[in-house]
Order: sequence, then C-alpha cells, then structure tokens
Amino acid sequence: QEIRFMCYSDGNECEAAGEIIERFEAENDGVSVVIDKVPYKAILENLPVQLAAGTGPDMAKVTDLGGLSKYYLDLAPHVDRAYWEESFGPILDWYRKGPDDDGIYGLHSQLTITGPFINRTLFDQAEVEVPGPDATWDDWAEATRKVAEATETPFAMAIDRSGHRIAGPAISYGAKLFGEDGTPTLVDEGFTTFAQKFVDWNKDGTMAPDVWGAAGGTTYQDAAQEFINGELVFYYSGSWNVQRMDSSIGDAFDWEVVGSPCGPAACTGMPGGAGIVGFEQTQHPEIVAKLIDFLAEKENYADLTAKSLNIPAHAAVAAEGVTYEGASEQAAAALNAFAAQVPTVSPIAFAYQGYKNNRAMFNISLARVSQAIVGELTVEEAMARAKDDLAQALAESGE
Amino acid sequence: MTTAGEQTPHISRRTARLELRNVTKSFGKAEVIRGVDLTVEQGEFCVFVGPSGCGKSTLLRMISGLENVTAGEIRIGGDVVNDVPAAERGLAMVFQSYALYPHMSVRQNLSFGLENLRTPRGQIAETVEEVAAMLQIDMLLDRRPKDLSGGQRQRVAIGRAVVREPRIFLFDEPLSNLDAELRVEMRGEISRLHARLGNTMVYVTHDQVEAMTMADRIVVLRDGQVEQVGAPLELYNSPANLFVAGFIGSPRMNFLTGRVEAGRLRLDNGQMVDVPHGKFSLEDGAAVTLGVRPNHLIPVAETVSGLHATVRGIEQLGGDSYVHAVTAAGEAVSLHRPGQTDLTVGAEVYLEPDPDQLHLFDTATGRALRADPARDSSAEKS
Amino acid sequence: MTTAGEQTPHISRRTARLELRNVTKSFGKAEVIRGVDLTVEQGEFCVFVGPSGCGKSTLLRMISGLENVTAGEIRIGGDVVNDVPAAERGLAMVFQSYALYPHMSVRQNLSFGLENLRTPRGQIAETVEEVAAMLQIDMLLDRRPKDLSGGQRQRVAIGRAVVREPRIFLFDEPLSNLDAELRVEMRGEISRLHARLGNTMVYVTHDQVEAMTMADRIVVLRDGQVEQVGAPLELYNSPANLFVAGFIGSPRMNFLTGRVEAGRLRLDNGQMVDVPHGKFSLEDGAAVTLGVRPNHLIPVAETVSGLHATVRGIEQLGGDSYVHAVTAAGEAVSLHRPGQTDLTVGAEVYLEPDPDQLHLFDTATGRALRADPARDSSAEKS
Amino acid sequence: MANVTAFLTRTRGRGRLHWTDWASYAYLALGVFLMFGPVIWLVVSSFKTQAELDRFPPRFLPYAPETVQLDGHAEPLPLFRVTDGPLAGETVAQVRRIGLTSQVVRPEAPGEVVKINRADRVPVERVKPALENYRTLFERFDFMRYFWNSTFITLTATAITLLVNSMAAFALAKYEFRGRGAVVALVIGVLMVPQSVVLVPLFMVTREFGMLDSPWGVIIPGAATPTGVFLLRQYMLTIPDEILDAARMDKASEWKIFWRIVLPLSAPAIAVLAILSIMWRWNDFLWPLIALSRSENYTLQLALNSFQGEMRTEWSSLLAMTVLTLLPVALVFAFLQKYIATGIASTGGK
Amino acid sequence: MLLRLISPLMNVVDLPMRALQRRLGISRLAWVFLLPNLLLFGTFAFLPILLNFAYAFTGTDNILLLDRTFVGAENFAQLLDCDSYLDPNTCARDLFWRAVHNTAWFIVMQVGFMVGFSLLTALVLNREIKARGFFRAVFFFPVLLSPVVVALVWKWVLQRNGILNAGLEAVGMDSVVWLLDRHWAFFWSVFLSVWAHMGFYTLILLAGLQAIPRDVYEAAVMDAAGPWRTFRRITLPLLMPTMLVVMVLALIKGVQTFDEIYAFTGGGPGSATTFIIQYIYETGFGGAPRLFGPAAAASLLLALLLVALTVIQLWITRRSSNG
Ligand SMILES: Nc1ncnc2c1ncn2[C@@H]1O[C@H](COP(=O)(O)OP(=O)(O)OP(=O)(O)O)[C@@H](O)[C@H]1O
Ligand SMILES: Nc1ncnc2c1ncn2[C@@H]1O[C@H](COP(=O)(O)OP(=O)(O)OP(=O)(O)O)[C@@H](O)[C@H]1O
Ligand SMILES: [Mg+2]
Ligand SMILES: [Mg+2]
Repeated sequence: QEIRFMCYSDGNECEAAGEIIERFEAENDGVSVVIDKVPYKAILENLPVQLAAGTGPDMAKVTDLGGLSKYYLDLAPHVDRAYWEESFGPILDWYRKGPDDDGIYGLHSQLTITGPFINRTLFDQAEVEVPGPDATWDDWAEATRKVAEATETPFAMAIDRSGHRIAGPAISYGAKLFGEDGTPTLVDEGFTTFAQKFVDWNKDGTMAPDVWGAAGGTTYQDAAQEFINGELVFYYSGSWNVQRMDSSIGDAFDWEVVGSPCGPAACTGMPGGAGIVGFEQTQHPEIVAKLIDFLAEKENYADLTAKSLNIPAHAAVAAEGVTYEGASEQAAAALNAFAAQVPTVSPIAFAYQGYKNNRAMFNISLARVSQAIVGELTVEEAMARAKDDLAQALAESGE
Repeated sequence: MTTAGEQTPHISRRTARLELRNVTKSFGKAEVIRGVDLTVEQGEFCVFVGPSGCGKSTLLRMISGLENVTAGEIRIGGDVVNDVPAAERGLAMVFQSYALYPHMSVRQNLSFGLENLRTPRGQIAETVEEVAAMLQIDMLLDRRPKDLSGGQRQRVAIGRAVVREPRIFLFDEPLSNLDAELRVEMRGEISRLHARLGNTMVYVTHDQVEAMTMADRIVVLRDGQVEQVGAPLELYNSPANLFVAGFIGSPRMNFLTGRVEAGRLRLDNGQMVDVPHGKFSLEDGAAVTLGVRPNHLIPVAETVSGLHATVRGIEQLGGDSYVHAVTAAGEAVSLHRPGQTDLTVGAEVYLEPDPDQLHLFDTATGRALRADPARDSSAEKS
Repeated sequence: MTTAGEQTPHISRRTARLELRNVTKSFGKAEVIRGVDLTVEQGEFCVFVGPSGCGKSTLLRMISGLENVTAGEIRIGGDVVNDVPAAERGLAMVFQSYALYPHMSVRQNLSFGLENLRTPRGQIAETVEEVAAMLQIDMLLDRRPKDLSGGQRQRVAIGRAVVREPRIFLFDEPLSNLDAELRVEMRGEISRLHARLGNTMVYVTHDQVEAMTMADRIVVLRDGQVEQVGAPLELYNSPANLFVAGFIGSPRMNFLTGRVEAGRLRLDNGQMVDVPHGKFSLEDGAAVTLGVRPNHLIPVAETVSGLHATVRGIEQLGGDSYVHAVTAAGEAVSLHRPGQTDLTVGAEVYLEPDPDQLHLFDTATGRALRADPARDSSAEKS
Repeated sequence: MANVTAFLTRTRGRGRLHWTDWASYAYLALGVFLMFGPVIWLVVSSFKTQAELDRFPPRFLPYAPETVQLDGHAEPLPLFRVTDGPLAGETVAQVRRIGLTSQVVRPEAPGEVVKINRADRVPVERVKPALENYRTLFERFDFMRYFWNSTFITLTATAITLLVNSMAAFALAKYEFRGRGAVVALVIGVLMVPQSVVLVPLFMVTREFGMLDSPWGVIIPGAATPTGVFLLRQYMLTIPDEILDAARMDKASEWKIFWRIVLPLSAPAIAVLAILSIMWRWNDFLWPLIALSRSENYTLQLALNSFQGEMRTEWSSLLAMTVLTLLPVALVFAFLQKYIATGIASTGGK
Repeated sequence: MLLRLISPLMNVVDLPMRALQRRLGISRLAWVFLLPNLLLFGTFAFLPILLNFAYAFTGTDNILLLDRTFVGAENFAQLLDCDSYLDPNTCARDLFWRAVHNTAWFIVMQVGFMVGFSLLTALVLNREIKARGFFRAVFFFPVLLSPVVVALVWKWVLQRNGILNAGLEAVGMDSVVWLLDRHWAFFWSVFLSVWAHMGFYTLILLAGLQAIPRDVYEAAVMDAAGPWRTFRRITLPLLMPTMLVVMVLALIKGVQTFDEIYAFTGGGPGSATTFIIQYIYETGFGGAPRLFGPAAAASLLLALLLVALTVIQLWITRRSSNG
C-alpha cells in the first residue's frame, strides 16, 4: 500500500521524519510511504481545497490545527489512548473539533513557543543591566532604548509581523480573546491597551518601524536579519529561529533567549507549531494510524525533535531533556530556555492556539493593527474594524 | 511543361466559356461596375482596356472569385459560379500588385500552387525550372521577393500563374514593368502558351501594342461599363463612339467639331471638308465631330481645303515622329510621320485628312455615324 | 503650384548638377552596379533605360540616399553626398513600388511632404488640389490607397513627389500602370513641370516613347554598367554597340551576320550587301554584323540583292504593322510597315535594306564600326 | 523633448555615428545597468551562503571567512587581522570569544593564547562562491525527473497553445462571419479575469475532468490563452489580404493558407507568444501547486519551492534554483528572439 | 525550421479540413478554426467564471458549491455599502475600496509608464545598433524572473541599508526608508512592475515595428520628414494595432498585478499598495478567514469594471486610428 505524506519544512523536519519512516517501512512489509515535500504555501492554501474536494493526501504536516479538524482521521481506535493522553495532554485539544470532542487526531511534531532573543553583547557594551524575569514590556522598552542609544544601534525592539506573535503580549496585558461562553471576541480592553502601546512604540521608534510599517495585509515579516546583523537589541520571535541565529550570527556577538516580558495579567508567550495528522479520506486508515503512532513512540519522537532542533511536546521526552544533534552550546541553551517557558504559558494562549478559527483572528489583528501603525486608522477605528471583520468571519464559518 | 491535373470538382475542365450577365459591383455606395454583359468563348484571348480606374481589375477579381458580385451572374462553362470559392474555380491570376509570398523564395512561390494540386515533387521541380527559364528568372530561384527588381517580381507573378496551366488565365497588366525587348518576348511566350494550351485568357493591359497584337477580342471599358467589344482592327477602324475612337490608337485620334452643310462638313474653324458620300448618313445641320488619326492627316502644299496649323512640339521616336500642332482656330492636332521628320517648332503646315480614313461622330451622343448601322458586332479574327 | 522653400542645409539649392564617380553597389556578394560614371547637368532630363534587373532602381536609390554606396562617390552640386542622409539631399522620388502611406488618405499622402517643410496650411491645400487636378485624382482625395486602382495609386505616388518641387526629381517607372491616353497627358505634364521648374530629372522607364520624347539624354544600362549615354536620336541613329542598337527602337533592329569581302558584305546566308563607302572603316575578312531597323527593310520586287524571306507572323497595330519573317537561311527578321499591311502569313517577300540606314558592328566585340571613331560623346540636345 | 524624439525613428547604419546613435547607446547602457544589474546581482548572490545573504549591508561578491587548520585544534580556526593593541597588524587565528574579549593565537605559535578586544580585529575574508548551494539542490532531490516533467509540460503546452491560439486568431483576423465581434469581446473579457481569482472553480472543473495530478491537468487548462489569441490576431491583421487571395488562386485550401502563409508571416508574433508561453509554463507555480500533489509529477518550480517553509525560506537554495531554472528559458529566448527581429521588410507586393 | 518538422502533421490535417471547407464553405470554416480554442476556453476560463457567480451568491466557508447556502446579493450589498465611494473609511468593506482606489491609480501610472518606456525601448532596439540581440536580451531578462525573485532583488536595493541608500549617501544625500513611506512605496511598486514586464511589451512592439514595410519609411525620408514627424505620422499610426495590444495587455496586467507586489511590499505600508487581486486573494483563498462569497463577488465587480475599461479603450483607439 502506498501512503502519501504531504510535508513542508522550515529546516530539515521532513528529512528527519523520513529517516524514522524508513524504519517503519522496514518493519511493515508492503507499506511504502511517499513524502511529498511541498512549499508551505501548499499546506496553507491548497491542502484545504484538496481536502474539501476529496483529493487530498493520506496524511500531512499541518499548522492550521483547528481549521482542518473536520478532515482529520481519528486515531483513537487504533492507538493507545492512555499513552497519548499522558504524553501530549492538553495539546491534543488543539486538534479537536470542539470542547466535547475527545478524539485523537494528530502528533504535535513541532512545538514552538514565542519569546525574545536579545543581543547580549550590546547590553554588555552599553553596560546596561539585562532586565530580570519579572520585567514588564515597559521595562524592556526602557532598557533596550538605552542600549540602542548607547551603542548607536538603529533599533531597540522588534516583534515579528504576525498576529500570532502579538497575541502573547496582548494576553499579558489582559486580553481575554474569548467571552465567558467561549465565543471569540478578540478585541477587549486588554487587547486595545497593548495595541495602543505597540502603536506608540512603533511611532516613537522603540519598535523597528520597518517590520510592521513597511509591509501590508497579512504578510508575514520577520526581523531576524536585523537581529543577525546586530542592528536590533531585542527581538521578539520564537523558538524556530534558534537554528538560524546559531548559524548566521556565528561569533559576531552573543545572543540569548529570555523569558517573555510581563504585563499586568501575565508573562506569557504563545505556543504553536505543527503536527502530523491523518485524513479521513485515506484508503488505509490503519496504516496511517499506525505510522503516526510509530512516530509518537518515545524514542522516535525524541529522535525527531533532536534532529530537527525543536522543543518536544511529548511530556516524557521533555522531562528527560533533549540532546540536540549538531547544535552549538548557545543554541542548545536557547532551545532549553524556550522549553522552560512552556509551563508558564497562559491558558488563554493555550486556548487561543487550539481554537479552530484562530487564523482568522490572527490575520484580522495583524491587518488592523498595521493600519493603525501607519496611521491609516486610529487605534479605536482599527479595533472597531477588527470586531466587524471577526463578526463577518464567524458568520461565514457558520458560527 | 507538363500539365498538372486540375482538380475542379464542380466544373468540368473542358468548357471554359466565361459569361458575365449584368454583373454589378459596388464598394459601399460607389458603384464601380455597372451591369457588364460579356461572353468570352472557350479558348479566346480577351483583352480588357480602359482608362485607369474604370474597373478592369475589379472585374477580373470578380471573375476570379476573390471579390463578391453585388448583382448579376458569372458563369464558367455554363455553371453559375457566384458562390464557388476562388480556390475551386480553377483559374489562375496574375495580380497587378504581384502579391508574391514574401517569406518564400522564388522557387517556393512558383511551386506552391503545384503542391496544392499534389503534383509529384519531381514534376514540380521540372515545371518550375522550365517556367523560370522561359521567364528568364532561372538564376533568381533562390531569392526572396524583396531582393528582386520590379520587373523580376512581375515575372515571378506571371510564372506563378503559368506553372499551373489552368483552364482560364487572368492577367492584370502583367508586363507593365518590363523593358521593350523583354516585353516582346513575353508577349510571344504568352501567345505561344495560349496557342499550346488553348486556354481562355482574360488580359488587362494599358499597352496598345499588347492589346492590338495579342487579343482575339478587345473589350473597352469606361467607368464600369462596356463601351465596345470587338476584334482589334475592328475597334481601330470602326470605333463605335468618340470614346473608343480616342482610346484606341496612339497618338490619339484628332477631333474637330463642325456641322453638316449640304453634304459637306464645315468645321468650326471655318474650313470645309469633303466627306465621301454613301459612307455616312448625314443630316444637314447636324453637329458632328470629325475624327482623323494622326497618320491620316497629311501635310500638303497650301490648298483651299488644307488645314492651316502651326507646329508646337515635335516628338522624335527614331522610327516615327509625332508632330503636335495647333490650328488657326486654336484646336490641337497631332500628326504621325514615319521616320525622323525635319519639321521644326514654329513651322507652318497645311494638312489634309485622308478622305478614306475619316470618322464622323454625332457630337451630342458621341455615336459614330455610318451608313450601315451594324456596329458592335463581334467580328471574326482578322 | 507654389514652391515650398526646400531646407537643405548642406547643399545649396541652385546647383543641382549630379555626378556619379565610379559608383559601385553590391548586395552581399552580388555586384549589381559596377562602376558607373555619369554626370547629369543642372536642369537636364536624364532617362535611364535598360533591361529588367540591370540596376536602374538601385542606381536611383543610391542617388536618393536610400541605399548605401558600396564604393565610389556621388556628388550633388559639387558636394560629395555619400554620407548625407536621404532626407537632407533635397530630392523627391517616385517609387516603383509606389510606397504610399497606407494609413493616410490621398490628400494626406500628398500633403505630408509639404507639412514637413512647414508650408502654411492654406498653401498646402491649394498645392495639393492643383496637383491632384493635374493628375486627375482630385475626386479620390479622401480615399485610402487600398481603395484605389493600380493606376490611381501610381498617380498618387507621382503627385507626392511633384507637390514638393525639389531640385532633383527621381522617377522610377512612374507611368507604367497608366493607359495610353493618360500616359500621354502625364508625359506632357512632367515635361511642362520640367520646363517650368528647370529641375534636374532622372527618370527610369521601359517605354521607348517616353525615353525618346522626354529625355535630353538617355543612359543605357546593362548589367550594372553604362553602355552608352547620348541624346535620344543619337542613340537611335548611331548606337555604340550591338546591345544599344538592339535595345533602342521597337521592334528591335534586325541583325544579320556576315563577313567583309572586298569592301562589300557577304552575309552568312550568302547574299551580298553593298555598304556605302566612307561611312564605315572595313577590313577585309572581318566578321561583322549588319543591323537594319525594321522600318528600313523595304519589300521590293525580286532583285539580285533582295533578301528572300517568308512571312511568319503579322501584328497589326492599326496605324502600323509589324511583319515577322524568316530568311531562307533561317534568320528572323521583322519589318515595320506604316498602315495596315495586306501581307499574309506564308507570303514570300524580298527585302532590301535602305543603304543609308545600315549599321555595322564588329561581331566579336559588338562595337559599332564607323569611319569616325568619335563615339559616346554626349551630344547636345537635338 | 528633443533628445527623446531623436531616438524615435530608425536610422540606417552609415558608418559615422549620429548624435542620436550616441543617445541610443547611452539609453541602452542605462538599460543594461538597470535591467541587467539586478539579474547579475541575483546570479552572484546565488553563490552566497545563507549567512552572507543575511548580511547588512550586502556586498556584491560572495565572501567566506578564511580559516586555518592549526595543531592542537580540531576545527579550522577563523583568521582575523588585528587593528589595534599590541598585536596590531598581525594576522591571528581566533580560538574562542567570550563576551567582549577574544582569545587568539598566532598561526606561527599555536600554543600561545593571547586575549584581545573584539573590537580590535577584523575578519580575513576572501571571495569564495558557495557552490554547495547548487550541490545541495542536486543532492536533495531527483533533479532530472523534475526537469523532465517541467520540460514536457512546457513544450507540450506551448505547442498546443501556439496551435490553438493561432488558429483562433486566424479565424478572427481573416474571416468575416457573424458573431465575430462577440467572440473577440468574449476573448478580451475573459482575458481580464486573472487565474488567481478563479482558482477554486478552476480546480473543481479540472477535477471533474479527472485531470488532477497529471501533467495534462497543468497543460490543458491554460492552453487557450486569450492573451495569445489577442496578440496574434492583432498581428495577423497587418498581413495584406492580397497575399491570401494569391494563395486562394493557387488553389490552397484555407488550412494550407493558414499554415503555409499566415503562420510563417506571423513568425514575429508567434515567437513572442512562444517565449511568453514557455516562460509562463516553466515558471508557473500557483496552478501546478494546486493541480499536482504527487511529488513524482512535480515541476521544477514546485520541487524547488519546497524550500519555502512557514517561518523561513532558504534563500541560498531558492536563489540557486532561480538561476538554474532561468537558464533554459534564457536559452530559449536567445534562440527565438531572432525571429522577432527578422520582420518581413517588404510585403512582396508592388 | 520548426515549421518543417511539423509540416507532415499539418498535411495530414489538411485532408479533413479540405473536406470540411467544401462542406461548410469558407465563412463557416472560421468556426472550425475557432473550435478548439473555444472549447478549451469555455471549459477552463469561462465556466470557472460562471461558477464564480455561484460562489458570489452563496455563503459559508464551504468550497463545495452544493454545501453552500444561498445568500442572494448580500455579498454585493456589503461590498457596495459606502457613504462615499471616494473615502474608503466610510465603507463597510474599507479594504476593498482602498484596494480599488490603489488599483485605479496604479493602472493609470503603470500603463502610462509601461507603454511609454517599452515604446521608447522598442524604438531604440529597432535602430541599426551594434549587438542588438544582446540588448534585446538585456531588456527582456527581468521578464524571466519569478515574482518572488523580482521582489527580493528590489527589496535588496531599496532596504534601509540597500544599494540605493548607499548610493545616495555617497553623493551626500540623506538615505530614505523607501518602503515605509506610502507614496514612495507606491512609486516603487509601479517602478518594479514596469521594470519586470517592460521587456515583454518591448518585444511585442518590436515585432510590430518590424511589420511596418520598409518602403514606407523610405518614402517618408524622401518626403523630408524629420525623425519626430516620421514617428508621429508614420510609425505611430502604423503601430497603432500593436499599441492597442500593448495597452490592453498592460491594462489587464495592471489590474491583475499581484504576485510581485505582494512579495515586495505585502501590500503595505498599511494598505498603500494593496490592489484588488490581493484583496480578493487574501479574502478568499490566501488565508483565514476564507470568505469565498465576498471574494467571488469582488472578482465579479472587478470583471465588470474591466470589461467597461476595455470597451472604452477599444473605442478610443478605434476612433483615434480612424480620425
Ligand atoms: N536586396 C537585394 N539583394 C540582392 N539582390 C538584389 C537586391 N535588390 C535588388 N537586387 C538585384 O539587383 C539587380 C538590380 O535591381 P534593380 O531593382 O536595380 O533593377 P531594375 O533595373 O530597377 O529592374 P526593373 O526594371 O525590373 O525594375 C537585380 O538583379 C536584383 O535582383
Ligand atoms: N475597396 C475599394 N473601395 C472603394 N473604391 C474602390 C475600391 N477598390 C477599387 N475602388 C475603385 O473602383 C474603381 C475601379 O478600380 P479598379 O482597380 O478595378 O480599376 P482598374 O480599371 O484596374 O484601374 P487601373 O488601370 O488603374 O488599375 C476605381 O475608381 C477605384 O478607385
Ligand atoms: Mg487595375
Ligand atoms: Mg526597378
């Protein structure tokens, strides 16, 4: 039997998974798994269409975990529920259709967490104390501005241009995102507060204006390049960038990962990542389930995370710690620093990540906050528009 | 030249009689052909002449099927072909504007038509070589049209029609860009071709010599209408009207207006001319125009009836001379003298028309005046 | 017609003497003009004749500046113009291919050149109307070229050159698509234009009548080289060589080969011909060619010296007749008879050349044999 | 104005350079700089490592730090030139760097570690193309297969496009028939709507024809390009009807007129369309991405674009791929462009 | 050469075509020539557009038409709900109207520059210059680049530390963050679009220029027409059919501009370079939420606008070429 696995990668994930899958093929005669390595765009834009049309692959690595939930193959009948619950716990919710669903749908192969990178060398040169773990966003803004001034660095801070990235800080400032009954609200006082602050920082130059200001729509834009070139003191991004920092910065300067800054409500980042799921349309549900289960086995999972330099979502693997292959000390330290933040993630962030229409909310917040930053709309207008947009999106998706 | 089998499904090959019945053509509002009736017999060599813009090319294009007929009927071999597409009428045409295929070499231009008839390769090559040799373009076979001189292009255009040996040929001024010598040769070639194939040919020309020497019958057109149809000498000797009289023959006939006075003619310049009796039916007092060809106006010693004129210009052609003069009354007349004349500009001459060669026309209608009113009858070959 | 001021910065207007010095032209490897030397004086009407493809148009295009000169020099008014762009040479040209502007109406085609010279609007309109009337295309002024007949197009092409009244006119077969009558008129118009403007004109034609009647001097070209230059009658009466003798005059001169025998001529067919003494320098035993024009070959009653021939074909032009015959020895000869001949095919004739009108050529070199060897001298106007 | 207007007509080569020729060459030089400069930049960049690509400000040539293999050190050590301090002017190898100080050794004396300020040294670098960008491309996947897939799709699609479009253009340019206006309007109307807007319905239609996941699913839907029809038709309008008439008199069937007369005479426009079509098909990404999901059917573009991840794109590989995929089309262009230049100078008429 | 390869094939086709020609007559044969194109066209271009109608009048985020619910003209109503069409802020779908405004400006500027520059370039390349083939290739090269690469290249040039700023500083001027300013961003979008596609239009125009008979130019030279007049009165009118192609295609391309600008500015800053297609794409296809209905409605409005534009353009050119 032939299994089609549609995979994208930010680094070498597909190759890493491929090695493990070869072992699976060796163990299971007659099964051949073909990995169709695709651009991420295909996963984001085409896979949903293919699934809707019934022409999708057997399994895939996806990021819109909740959005595609209606197509997932329930692995529960084929796997050891206890093992899965124990290993992945709440993350399994991210794949579920709703609160009442207790199916097991996907293997979270790539857990990510957002958080800041800082240019330690610049702090040292400016002789400014690195703020502690309880420091607020304001403290960080203050400190990094000082560093930037002292070292004539162009930018103090930057946050990736992404709705997902600002969710953590917003939650820290008290954004609830969902109402009491679980319906999404997105805009509330906390969210507005952070949005206002963020817009101000962009205007006064604390935040590198190029990141949010020079792009539009729902484009993703990172600031890794500025950070790598030592032009940025504080860079709020996520764990997936560790590898790149490691290889591109080299020994140009020292960099570190620190905990997410705090707001009045929390000190949280956003979890995220990608997972491997099977689809209901498959002709070979048992094999797909078996394969995913195989990948979820502890040593295989550990292998996968170690090779692809990811944070483990598997409880036991995380507990044991991962020895990353081929990573420098600095990188390994950074990854572990990220891993250490997983427990501090706010439940709202967790729920947000698991909500099936979260992409719509990310995009809406992204587009509207951007407009406020470039001055097309005031912050209030932007927030009002964001509310409208959300209403339209929800109406369309049948809620 | 070997004949390629024409494939004309609708129309049988043998009968290539061409009939036009009240054919009319309008471009938008402008009517350029106004009811032409004409029959060209199988094997006949028919020449169309007429002033520039009178509709010769248009008529030819209608016969070929490239131009729609606005009204009327065209028949080939008895069948109405109004709706038969050009490609299936089985004609060949030499375009006035050549219309060579610019992207093909001369050889390809010539062989294209044969290929369309599925003539075997070898035979095509042979035929093309033969025709090219006849037209003296054999050393140009691999050139493109743009690298040819005007006359060479024209010969390619002729060759393209000739290779196919169709049942009807249409030629639109095919020799206009050739030199005299070559023209004589080509004339000969076309005549020989005609003799050999026995095809019907329709030929447009402005050249009097071509018209007179090649035609079985000449059709004189004017402004979209047929003025006269007849054998060459018939048109020359008995033109049906002023227009034909002036058009056929070069230099053109001299016209002098006058009135009939007691069986004689008093010209407007006061001179009296005797006209042979019995040859014309004259009414006293009628306004008539006297036509005398330049070679029938003979310089004489001063006489009573002599026409007094002053030489205004002389054209020496070597073998002939044209003398242009004005009468005392200011009328322009021209004389044709054989050899090189020694008249000079300013000389006074007295002229007498050859009484056997006079033409008389009704000034009002332009009709020729003749005792025997049988005009326009298409005579046999002379 | 009012003259628009020509703007020719480099070259003064008045002197329009045209000189070609050893001008050569090659297309790739093919040499089509091989060292032409020629001077056309200010105000002269110079006609180029020659077989199709001999390089007339190419020469004209080189003078105009549209074609590069491969080697040699072209001077206008004394200045070398090899590198002066066509637009600045101040010439006008009628193209053999017409080259009308397809997107412009006839009126626009005619006025374009004047507009380029910044002629005032009113004056343009006037000039255009005038020229159009002269060319009889005044009712076509608002048509596009594609809606014109061939002859109408040609007249527009002439008009386009004429409106500008430049210092040198170049005409490339401008009348080839016109009917005889119109052609005579146009000839007259061009001559009058020439007389009025005093421009230099270079005129290519295939028409013997045009060449003979319009030219001050005729240049005979053959294969890219000048064969003879001279006044029309000079060429007709004393052709420098066999080629010119055959080319000038229509129908062409009859040639009979023979040998000099004791001051007389023994033709290859055995007949003896007397040649006037003193006129030719003859060497005994030399191979010579006798040239007699068709109108100097006179049918006679049988005589000793008469050339016996059988009529093979007759061309009746109305005013003249051409009789084609073959001698007993199989040589083709043609006669030109005034009027309509009553000879018939198959008739036997005896011919005697007019002894005053004989031409003799060295068979080997083609050179004319004359007592006075002054040939090729460009004579005054006759 | 004047200098603009001066280029506006063709001149004929006449040895001497007119000032308009100078202006033309100046314009062309500017064009080379503006048009070609970035392309060269791109090609050079494809030989840069990811780190070098990330570098601000960018440098034109690819540099790599010079390293030296010294006794007692397993890894090769990067070389630096010291600009200040006691070792000023010397070239040293860095063992490690801690904070603002850097521990270096002199290559002559590998045992003796010296500490210097990190600000006092500059790396020694030399030009070194990162050929590994290309090597990985060939290593990572079956290049030949994707190349073949792309070639097959491109050539077949172009052939079909040319044929089908030129037939339609011929009909619309050279025949009078009822409904012609409507067809032209339809063609132009549909020409307007970009494919990206109708992706979903197009996907549905293609699926209904069972052409998904096969090369034909990529080839057929785009074959009838309105652009091509429009382009060819306008060009064919300039071919004189008289030449077609001549061919009709030569007993050519309409089909023969089409392919022996009209097609060759439209060569410049056909060449434009061919170039265009080849380029479209070769570079097409969006539609194959949707229509093809099995990697064995992938085109080169798809395969190579799989370097694009969610958060990160491997620019080094992407650029190398761009250069690689650029080559064949560039060659095709070089071959076809001469047809554009050889217009029919005269129409073979009078 | 290619023709020679396929000629046997074409000869085979000739037989049935001859038969058809005989049966149908020439004017109906036109439809035979049109048929393959119309079939493909109808199925893969026209049908999807019709299906788009179905999407526009239905709701929910389902892709399968059968699963969608009918909502009437709701989507259109929403899109057209504006107090003033000139001020996007007063519209229910402000982004749509921003995109419309941007697109309108973009088209005007883009078509103008595109036609202007490609014409100029074609004219220069049509001269008898040395190394013509090379120069033609140079101008065409950007066309071969994929949109992503085009965007990347110009981002490099324009970024804060890019080559352009380096150049500006070298001559003593201040550097500018080009893409942070909406006007500059817009300008560079136009520039980039012209840069990337000009080569293609140049090629078309070049083909058009080559089709003008040479003897007409010669006649103009003899008529002492200066370069400017030759251009105005000969080249331009005879090039008009080709210019029409270029203008229509440039217009369409302008409206369809998406890929490279999306990769270049992402539509920013804010929405300064967001054009209609990006709006439609982002709304319906590119991400969440997937609003197929509104996207389809927007695309139909767009199509309507386009048809109107083309009709106007055709009309204007027809008039000017006749007059
Ligand atoms: N572009 C070209 N390439 C090669 N040969 C050419 C080219 N143009 C003309 N020729 C050749 O040069 C010779 C002279 O041509 P030209 O047009 O000057 O002849 P012509 O005397 O005007 O003839 P015609 O009376 O037939 O118009 C011809 O043999 C012609 O084939
Ligand atoms: N497409 C057209 N539209 C309008 N008028 C036309 C069109 N074609 C030809 N004509 C006119 O029809 C008349 C006849 O044209 P035709 O070409 O048949 O003349 P022709 O007798 O061949 O003249 P020529 O001897 O000058 O070639 C001319 O007056 C011409 O202007
Ligand atoms: Mg005609
Ligand atoms: Mg010529």
